[in-house]
Amino acid sequence: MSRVITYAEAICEATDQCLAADANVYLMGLGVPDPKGVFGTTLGLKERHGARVMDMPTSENAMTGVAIGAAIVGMRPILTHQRLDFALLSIEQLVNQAAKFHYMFGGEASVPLVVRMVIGRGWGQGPQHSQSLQAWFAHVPGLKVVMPATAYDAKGLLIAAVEDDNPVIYLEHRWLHGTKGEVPEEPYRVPIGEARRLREGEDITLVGISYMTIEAMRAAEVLAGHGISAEVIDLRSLRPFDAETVIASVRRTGRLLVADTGGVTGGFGGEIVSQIVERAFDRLICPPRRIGLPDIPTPTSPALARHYYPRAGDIVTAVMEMLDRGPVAMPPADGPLDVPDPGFTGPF
Amino acid sequence: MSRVITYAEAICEATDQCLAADANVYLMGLGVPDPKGVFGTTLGLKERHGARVMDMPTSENAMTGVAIGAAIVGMRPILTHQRLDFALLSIEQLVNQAAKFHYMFGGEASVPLVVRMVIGRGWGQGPQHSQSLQAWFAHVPGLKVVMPATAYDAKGLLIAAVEDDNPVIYLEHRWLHGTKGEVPEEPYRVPIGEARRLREGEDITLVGISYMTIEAMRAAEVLAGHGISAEVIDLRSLRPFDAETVIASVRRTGRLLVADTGGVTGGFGGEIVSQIVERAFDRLICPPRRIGLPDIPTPTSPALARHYYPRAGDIVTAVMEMLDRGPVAMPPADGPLDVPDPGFTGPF
Amino acid sequence: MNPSGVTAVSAETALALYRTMRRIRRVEEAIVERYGEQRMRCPVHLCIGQEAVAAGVCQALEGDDQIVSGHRSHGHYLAKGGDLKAMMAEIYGKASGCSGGKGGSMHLIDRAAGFLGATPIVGGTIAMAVGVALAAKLRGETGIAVAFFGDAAVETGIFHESLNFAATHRLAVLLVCENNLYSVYSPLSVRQPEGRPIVALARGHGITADALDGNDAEAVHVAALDAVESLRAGDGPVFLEFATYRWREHCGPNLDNDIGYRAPEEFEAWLSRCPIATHRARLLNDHRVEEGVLGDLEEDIDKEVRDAFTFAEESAFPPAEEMSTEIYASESR
Amino acid sequence: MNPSGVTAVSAETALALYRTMRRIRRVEEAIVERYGEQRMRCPVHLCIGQEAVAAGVCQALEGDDQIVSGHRSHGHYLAKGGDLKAMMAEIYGKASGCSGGKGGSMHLIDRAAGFLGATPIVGGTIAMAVGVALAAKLRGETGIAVAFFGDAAVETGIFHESLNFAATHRLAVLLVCENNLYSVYSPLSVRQPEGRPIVALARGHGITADALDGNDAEAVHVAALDAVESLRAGDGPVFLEFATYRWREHCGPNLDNDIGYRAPEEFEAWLSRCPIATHRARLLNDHRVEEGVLGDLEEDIDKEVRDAFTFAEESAFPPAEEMSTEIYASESR
Ligand SMILES: Cc1ncc(C[n+]2csc(CCOP(=O)(O)OP(=O)(O)O)c2C)c(N)n1
Ligand SMILES: Cc1ncc(C[n+]2csc(CCOP(=O)(O)OP(=O)(O)O)c2C)c(N)n1
Ligand SMILES: [Mg+2]
Ligand SMILES: [Mg+2]
Repeated sequence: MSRVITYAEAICEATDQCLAADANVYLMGLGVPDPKGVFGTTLGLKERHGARVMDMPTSENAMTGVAIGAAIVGMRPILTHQRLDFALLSIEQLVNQAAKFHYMFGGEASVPLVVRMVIGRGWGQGPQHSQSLQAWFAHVPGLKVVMPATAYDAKGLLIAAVEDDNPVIYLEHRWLHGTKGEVPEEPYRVPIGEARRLREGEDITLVGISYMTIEAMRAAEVLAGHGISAEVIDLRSLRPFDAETVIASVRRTGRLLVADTGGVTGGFGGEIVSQIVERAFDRLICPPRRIGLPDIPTPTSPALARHYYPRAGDIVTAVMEMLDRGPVAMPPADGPLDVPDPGFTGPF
Repeated sequence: MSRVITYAEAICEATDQCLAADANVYLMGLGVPDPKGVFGTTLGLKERHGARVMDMPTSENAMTGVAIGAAIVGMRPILTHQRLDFALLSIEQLVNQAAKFHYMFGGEASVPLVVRMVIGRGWGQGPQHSQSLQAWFAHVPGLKVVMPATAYDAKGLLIAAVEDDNPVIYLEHRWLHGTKGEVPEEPYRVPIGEARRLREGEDITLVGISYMTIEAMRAAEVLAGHGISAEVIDLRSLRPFDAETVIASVRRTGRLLVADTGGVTGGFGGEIVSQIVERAFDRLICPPRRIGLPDIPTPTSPALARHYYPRAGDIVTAVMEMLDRGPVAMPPADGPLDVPDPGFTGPF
Repeated sequence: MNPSGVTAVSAETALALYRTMRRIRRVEEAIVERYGEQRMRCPVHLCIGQEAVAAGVCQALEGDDQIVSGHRSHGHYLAKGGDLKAMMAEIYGKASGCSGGKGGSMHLIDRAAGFLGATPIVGGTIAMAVGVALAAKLRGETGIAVAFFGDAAVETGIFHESLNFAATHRLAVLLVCENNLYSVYSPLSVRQPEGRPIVALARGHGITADALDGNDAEAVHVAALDAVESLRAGDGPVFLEFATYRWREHCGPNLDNDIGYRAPEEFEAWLSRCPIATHRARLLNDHRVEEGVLGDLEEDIDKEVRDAFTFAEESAFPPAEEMSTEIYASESR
Repeated sequence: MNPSGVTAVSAETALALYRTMRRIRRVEEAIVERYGEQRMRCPVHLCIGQEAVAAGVCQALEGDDQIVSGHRSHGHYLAKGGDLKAMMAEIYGKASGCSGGKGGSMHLIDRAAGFLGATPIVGGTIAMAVGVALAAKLRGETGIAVAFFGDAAVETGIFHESLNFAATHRLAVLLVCENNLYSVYSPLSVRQPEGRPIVALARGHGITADALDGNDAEAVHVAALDAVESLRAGDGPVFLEFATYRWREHCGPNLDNDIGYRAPEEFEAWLSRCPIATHRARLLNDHRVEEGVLGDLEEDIDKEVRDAFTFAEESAFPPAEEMSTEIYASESR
């Protein structure tokens, strides 16, 4: 049975079902049992699952080590971070330890661990509450990295991540928590490593990462009005990354644009572009493009942040250039640019 | 006056001169004043500069914060890590704080900080003593990233880094410490952000990063024997990165191969390839290639490590393919593959 | 000056403490009143209820002493003499803000006032204060460094690493922990061992440490004076834990007792121990300050705060080009 | 069994302690003898001189207790019952190694023996032991978790974060610090405050803690027995600091007194307090064990060690394909 629920509710439901299905699953994170429940993603879980739903001290590094230790002996921890920026304190444990445990012990141990990290945006989140460093995790063998863009995938990928025997970094963009979608009630899995085509098209392939998939869909709509048929692929997983689906699409369309929530320079877009160039060079009509953040820390003032984040309009403009078409007018964005939806009034 | 000295000696001399030139410079790191002097790069400095040359507790994160605090008030700290892998504990301070301090305070503060990190290799360094994560730092606006490959650049880039008003990540490959080169005695600067052409060529551009520049030079020699003229560019800086020099070269040669000490997937090679494709698409004769580490943690056994690291032969093979030429026999590597030179007998 | 003998500081000092606290309070109340207008578009962490710590400690500092803080920094910034207009403009995201609008409430700075910066990663600035103290030691300078942080910060590794280093080198750093019992909505009980006072952690590191009432501005101030004296004497770092309480929600302008993470009785008990009201009463009763003097001072503050908001509101937003400046400091010296 | 009353343990236990220590020593001496052949091509951190801690603690553990360690882990691995042949093969980089050759000396594991793994990032495994204890608590299991680490590990943030969490949840984790005075070549004095014993750090966290002679196997064992009893009773974590000394260089097979970071007198004094020699004397004198018994036992050990080296040397290297296996665990359950 499917209903329309929010992305945050989908995460909560997936967690609930994982906790119910397997006594080895536990959930830990700052504020997990508190009245706000990590943007609503953990509400009610403490009441239903007791000791396996825990708050924690502000000790991101050790708590990651604790989760690894528990995972080694068969628990399946889910660790949440209200911002990716805070999780940077735990990089040593994630990258030196969790990612390599299985390999460096010759397969004798594994770390079935899910680490949720929220990528902040808007309302003055600024330099230390908004980083989108998926490129880092995608660079590390031994980790898996998923970035669901829809409520459906939020649930399906979380269940798949919890059931995976490896450390999975699960990145959720703050502007997706309130978005809604059809989500089946029963547990289901979205396979890690599979991209999804959200829209078919002929002229260009738009690859969206996380929230930028939403902007890519908006752009495709606008482009359709100008007679341009854009295919939209929601990447969903960065490691492993579904090169085949992207390549098959680009071989048909001859054009590629990657829209990423992270920085362009050294970002994951470069990996996608490189693999496409390596494997579909002969089919490329024009050089692929990458859209993402400029080489600048996140400014806090809304007057600056509005210029910082690329939007559908930037995708449209880039596509028009790639197709040698003149510039088109985008409908002006309505309302403030630093909130996910009009209902959001701050402060976090 | 120039002499032939080692890369390690060049680092030591640069540090010595910086300490002598500016009372605000100080050097801190595990074992800095000890008898081994961080692979010989800090020998004698304690004796000459006293209190400004310090050991430290195994507290990589706080010591980075301490360096930032000192830097804000005008000191110019040099912090050393005997392995990049240990410095992962300080990512939060480096990336959230040091990289963003100048920007997020509207230019009111700056962090003139140099962080040296050694990239290990060979003699069973294994999964936690050999990571080459330059791609991470190169992804972060506010940081600068340099990777000298020669003794000359080791000195010149270190002095430039110490004199720079920004946080500079200075990455030194363990297999370079013992290499020798002409180094002027007097202080000099190698500008951060400038690549260097080490060898001119017509048929292909080989971009080397750090130690892989040495392998690229070896490959170019072998290729010359087969009538192939390879241009070799030592990238030297990753952020900012000298796209112009690389593009100018590739526009001439029509072919690009990047040889990196880090992992290929999500690595910095993807950035170089993407920029070349974006800006020299029309001049590319064949798709660019990237050579680097496979998607695997570093194995410890020499029997596995020998297959793990790409060498000149792999570059040659790739180039032959790119030029549609048959495979060539490489002279077999002589001696063990897990030591930088025959003089190295372990254990570190 | 201190006729009754009951209070520990002079009337002048007591008045200065009052001024500082009342000013912080008024600024934050004005934020509360106007946050709903949605023109302060950044997270704000108000310190209403905790003003005595900022006031009492900063009053003990000299011009060359420097401080750092975390997410809840308005009080520290103001108490140290940070520019109010620049702070309000920063919160409004304006070019005239202390960080040019790039930082917002969580990234205040006023170098001239010795406020070296605040950043909101819990524990993240503690090591920086230690670094400032190290610099002073290497240079033979006399200023001391101060870090303000909350009870959650003592759970971070960097806190301990910093204390160990500061103790090893006997650095002149004052570590000020404002223990307001909560980290966001999480009580101490789910984060720290029962029966282990925070101050014990500092003592474990061999650091001189004390735990005091953080709602008594004079007590805070006297403890800070002692600490500063010991720091200037080169006796190594000092740690002070102050018990206090945040009245409003963790982040934002509202009261949040409705959401149920803290008991109404607890809240009421702390309200009744308002650091400003009790200190005001003491000024009148013990220090014999005239009501009129306080009234004038309060009016001055109210006016200054109104002016600062007007300044902030009327200031221009940074132009788009500003986004791309100040990413790197001057390319070389 | 303990006729003289002087010793704290039974002759049987004392003999077992001797066997464990002597075995560790012999294994490492053999590494010393043969490291120069350059067939053990990985860093090795020998624990010669420190054997009593590993032996005394592990002797107090049961089958379902589990331990983790750091870079200097050979002794802990062997004392906990780790497979010697698999360890030597691992150091030789062979497919028959306990980690298939992928880990080397710094990454030992023997799940069957309750040795959950060692990794060489200082402090990095302490939190894992706490996690193992958390898992036991959540599952209602009785086994305890043990972390072995050195005196530098107490300088790491993760050490303190781990202790705070373990104390908060009263987890059954035993924290064993082997204080051998040095971190690589750096003495305690440049890393930690003078006059602050390491054990004070644990006490600061409200954790039961004691500091003992780490070269007296019986004393170590008795302390560990007490700790284990308290842990099994649910009384929360226990911290034990053991004073001991590493004889050989930090990393590698050699003596390194020539490089001058430690005083010859210090070295000599510790040599004279060899945990094995003193314990052997005690076996003979106090426990009245016959010299012949010890001789037989020593011969057994020597043979076992020879065999293990032969096994390691004769084992095959992993084939090239092995490099690309075990990057990820089974794709799903
Ligand atoms: C490293 C890190 N983890 C988590 C957070 C989220 N966070 C913001 S404020 C806060 C609570 C801090 O509590 P405390 O230190 O007691 O200060 P208070 O808010 O009570 O003044 C947390 C957990 C953060 N900013 N940094
Ligand atoms: C986080 C980290 N920093 C630095 C190192 C380098 N290192 C390896 S062993 C060691 C010394 C550890 O000393 P201690 O904990 O006292 O153990 P011991 O070697 O004396 O047994 C250091 C600093 C490391 N492995 N990890
Ligand atoms: Mg608090
Ligand atoms: Mg030691």
